[in-house]
Amino acid sequence: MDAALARAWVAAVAASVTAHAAELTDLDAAIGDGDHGVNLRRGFDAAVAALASFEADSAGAVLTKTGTTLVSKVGGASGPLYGSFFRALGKTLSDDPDAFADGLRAGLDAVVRLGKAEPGDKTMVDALVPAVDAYAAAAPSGFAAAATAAAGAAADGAAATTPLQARKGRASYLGERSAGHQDPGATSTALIFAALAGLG
Amino acid sequence: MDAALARAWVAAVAASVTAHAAELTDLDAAIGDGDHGVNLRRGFDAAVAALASFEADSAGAVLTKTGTTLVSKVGGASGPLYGSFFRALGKTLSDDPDAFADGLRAGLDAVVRLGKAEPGDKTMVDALVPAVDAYAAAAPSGFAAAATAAAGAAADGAAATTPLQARKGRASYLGERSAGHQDPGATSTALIFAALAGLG
Amino acid sequence: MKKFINDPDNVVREALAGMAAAHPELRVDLDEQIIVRADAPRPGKVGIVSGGGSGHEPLHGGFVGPGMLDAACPGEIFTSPVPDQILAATRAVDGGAGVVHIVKNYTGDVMNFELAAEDAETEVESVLVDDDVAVDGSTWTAGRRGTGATLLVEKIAGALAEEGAPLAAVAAVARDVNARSASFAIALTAGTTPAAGKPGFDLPEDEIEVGVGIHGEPGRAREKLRPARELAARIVEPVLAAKPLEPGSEVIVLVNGLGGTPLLELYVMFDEISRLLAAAGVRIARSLVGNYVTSLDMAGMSLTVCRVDDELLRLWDAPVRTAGLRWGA
Amino acid sequence: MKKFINDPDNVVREALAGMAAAHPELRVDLDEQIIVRADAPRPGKVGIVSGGGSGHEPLHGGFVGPGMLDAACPGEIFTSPVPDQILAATRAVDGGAGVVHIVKNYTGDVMNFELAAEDAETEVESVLVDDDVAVDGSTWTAGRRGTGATLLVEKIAGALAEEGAPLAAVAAVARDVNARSASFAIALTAGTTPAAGKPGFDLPEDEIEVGVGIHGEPGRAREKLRPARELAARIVEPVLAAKPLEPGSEVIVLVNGLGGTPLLELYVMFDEISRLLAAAGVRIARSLVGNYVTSLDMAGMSLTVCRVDDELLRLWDAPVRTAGLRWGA
Ligand SMILES: Nc1ncnc2c1ncn2[C@@H]1O[C@H](COP(=O)(O)OP(=O)(O)O)[C@@H](O)[C@H]1O
Ligand SMILES: Nc1ncnc2c1ncn2[C@@H]1O[C@H](COP(=O)(O)OP(=O)(O)O)[C@@H](O)[C@H]1O
Ligand SMILES: [Mg+2]
Ligand SMILES: [Mg+2]
Ligand SMILES: [Mg+2]
Ligand SMILES: [Mg+2]
Repeated sequence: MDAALARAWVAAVAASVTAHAAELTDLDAAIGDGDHGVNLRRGFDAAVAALASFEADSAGAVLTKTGTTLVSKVGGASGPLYGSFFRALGKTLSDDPDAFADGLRAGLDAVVRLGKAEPGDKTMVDALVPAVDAYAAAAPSGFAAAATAAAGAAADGAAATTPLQARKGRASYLGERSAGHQDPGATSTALIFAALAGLG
Repeated sequence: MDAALARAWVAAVAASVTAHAAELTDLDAAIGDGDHGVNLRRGFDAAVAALASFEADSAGAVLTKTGTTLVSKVGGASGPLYGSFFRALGKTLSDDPDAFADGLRAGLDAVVRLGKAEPGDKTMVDALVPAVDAYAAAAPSGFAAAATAAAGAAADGAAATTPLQARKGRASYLGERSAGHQDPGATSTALIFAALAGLG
Repeated sequence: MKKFINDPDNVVREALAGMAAAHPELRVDLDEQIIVRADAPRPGKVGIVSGGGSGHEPLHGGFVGPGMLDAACPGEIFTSPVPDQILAATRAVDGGAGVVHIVKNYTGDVMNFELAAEDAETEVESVLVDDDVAVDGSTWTAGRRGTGATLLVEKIAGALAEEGAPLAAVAAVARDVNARSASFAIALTAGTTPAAGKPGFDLPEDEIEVGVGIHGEPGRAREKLRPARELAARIVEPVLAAKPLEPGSEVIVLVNGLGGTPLLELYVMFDEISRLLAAAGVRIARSLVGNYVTSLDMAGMSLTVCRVDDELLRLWDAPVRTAGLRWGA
Repeated sequence: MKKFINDPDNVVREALAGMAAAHPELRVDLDEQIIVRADAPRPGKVGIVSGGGSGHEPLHGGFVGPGMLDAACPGEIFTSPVPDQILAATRAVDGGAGVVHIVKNYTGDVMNFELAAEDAETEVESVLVDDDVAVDGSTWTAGRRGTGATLLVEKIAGALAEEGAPLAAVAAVARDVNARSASFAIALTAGTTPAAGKPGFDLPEDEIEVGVGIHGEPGRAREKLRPARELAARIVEPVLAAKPLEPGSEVIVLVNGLGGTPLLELYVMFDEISRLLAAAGVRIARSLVGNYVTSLDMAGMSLTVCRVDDELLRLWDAPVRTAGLRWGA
């Protein structure tokens, strides 16, 4: 991945979370506090703005900056988590611009280290794990195919959170009542990978 | 008027304001603060209770006690006004049990002295004045006929408040917006005279 | 209607019992239905009594204590107290120096306090509070309503009485504060009285009532909902029109919630209002932002502006120790 | 949605500007988005920083001042602050004796404070507040939420820090207060965030949410609306079950409104709750009734009970001078 593609990805995510802000917020209102859409829109808009005045010629630098901006602007649970994800991904790419699969894995690890969620806890991890796995599996077929596979896996992972009872984040406070709603963070993870696939 | 008839009147008013409490409250909510029905129900229930343990053999004593109880239990604008009305009426009857027309006039005077409303101000005075006048005019035909005349005049007077703009009480705060609603106090005055007519 | 109540008819009594339990430093008489400062009557001190309908908490019961009221007599919800209560409160605080009645200008309050004053065994000075400039004071109305300025009148008169000033002086400063004050309120929603069980009026999602009082009644006009900036201008304008302030004037500003509006929004309004006052050359010497003179759960706010001098500021700053207002003690 | 706002995205910033205008005794930094005690940092004094999403006012900004917090960092509405804010606040109050972070136990708050603590240039002790017993603390959840006890933790830790106690002692007393506290809340209606523009959930006229938090989320269960007496029992029972109190125990009781409930109703609830506690042999040593830890305009209330000893009571009674809580000063 090069700097231009990384910028395009961040811009595409920003457009997507803006377009889906109401949907994300509604999902979060059902089992959380109704701010996920606003949080991500604020964060990715800030990332796009930060990148506009940021001279960087590598995807690693672009995505690290994106992560740092998310940490500084989002707050809540998703800010540090997505921020750490992009920071870890960026750092990996700074070392090796072609190690996108490894970068995604590093991002996932950072999310799990910070948030301590396991698959099945009804969080963004439920979309992130299958997406990272699918990307790695399809990586030999090239970026476009791998991104498409990851997007599909993330969407499936997000959809699969619906019946689950949450064990992490605000939704866990609802106990059994959290079942029957799709997790907002898993849903935004699916949007992030859909944006990646859209670049191909 | 004797003590029994006075007691019957107060009981009939209590029953009537209870039956019409919601209506009075709705009228008051439209141009006041929505408590007129509750106020009068509380007051006349208290009067009935007070009279139950009150040994009195004259209408004057019964109605004075009624007035005193209303002053002590109602509060708001209607408490002192109706309280003064019944106290003045009772006092007149204590001097002369047959001076019912004079007693009503004394009651009206007390209301005007305290509240300083004039006819046309959209208050209970708009029902009270025609009722007292009608009673006096029909008094020669006997109590039943006079009470019936008074009740009709009070009802007409109450209805006639609808188009008026209030100049006294809470409804005056609404300015022109008070027009188009019947005054709650004039309405309860009509109930009081209807109860009187019902005794005949 | 959704409320934390047992029976609409008992709300006031039960809330009083709650005040008694929560504030051992007060003397709450459930039979007389009055709230009295524990050390009343204080010999030689002018007693200050206020009261009015309930539903405006913390006004008045929350303002009983050293430096403010000696007693409060809460009536039923939005219904003035009865003369018996007022008399009982007057007796309870009569330290031989006379008693000031602080009466919000509503027909019912005025008449009930008048009847009580007639029967009082001590000298009583009645002070009318009528600061709400939404209502004109012409003979076409019952006169201006008493709203937010009541807090200022009670605080400042209470401070002077605490210092041992005589009856006439305490009444005079109370009247002075009222004369220097102007208020105006906006409602976004109606409040719900327990007895009525439904909101006092219906408002569409994009409309507000302008020039409302504190008894759930509709206001002077129905207007469109607008951004905070424009609503602040809508509210500052009639206040300054009623009591023009010369540039350089010092004021106390009360941005008061009507009960259902979050503090966050009151601070947004304070931000706007302070800019408008600054633009008019007015200096905010002191301010208070919060729910002080409420109308049950009405969403809305009122602005009260009171022009002060050094002496009034000194009295405002004097210690006060009540459930609803406390500083310096 | 009817609110006194200009733009949902600017509410927090504009409210901060309002706080700055209303409280010249505070230092409000609009760029860093923090509220700091005017005299911070105080050399040798442990700094106390708290923060969290906005929408809970007066928590936390209203609790900044002598005897309580040194700084608060308000996040967006219901969104924890970001590490930059927390770091800026930590720096602003660092008097060389270390800084305590008082963190309500929410995933977002915990992570953001953690990131800030990692980068802090001073010693930081993080204290988690998790008093809401509606949520069980098992591994099946993110743990108990931090709600009403936050006020008690901030007040008592603030008092000890004011006396010059060292970092470990201040953190220890804060943790102790949290461990001694239990809270439980009921909502009658949902609140409305400016961004969402509509209530967080719909509730029929005869239903309530039981076991809610302070972020507009639904509670543990939906139940029928009942009289205050039964709701009080519903709320006292889980609190006493979670923190059993021996007869004779002394407690501080906070009956806290969630923003849209009139004070009158909170006192009705206090009446009922105080009876239930008395029946359990518990003595209410101190109490607080009002809107302190709110959830925007949610109608509802929470109960917090904290078992105290003489030392904690002494610290509770110590002077505090903040916009939202003030006594003895
Ligand atoms: N411990 C966690 N690990 C991973 N993801 C989490 C965790 N806690 C919450 N999340 C994710 O964060 C999302 C909520 O984000 P957001 O609404 O922005 O923050 P907040 O919950 O603080 O309001 C959830 O839907 C969930 O996917
Ligand atoms: N000055 C007055 N003179 C005569 N009647 C009045 C006056 N002011 C108010 N009223 C009557 O009182 C009625 C309202 O009574 P009520 O609702 O019980 O008291 P409040 O207005 O204090 O809530 C009005 O409808 C009106 O008829
Ligand atoms: Mg959220
Ligand atoms: Mg009325
Ligand atoms: Mg009334
Ligand atoms: Mg949030």
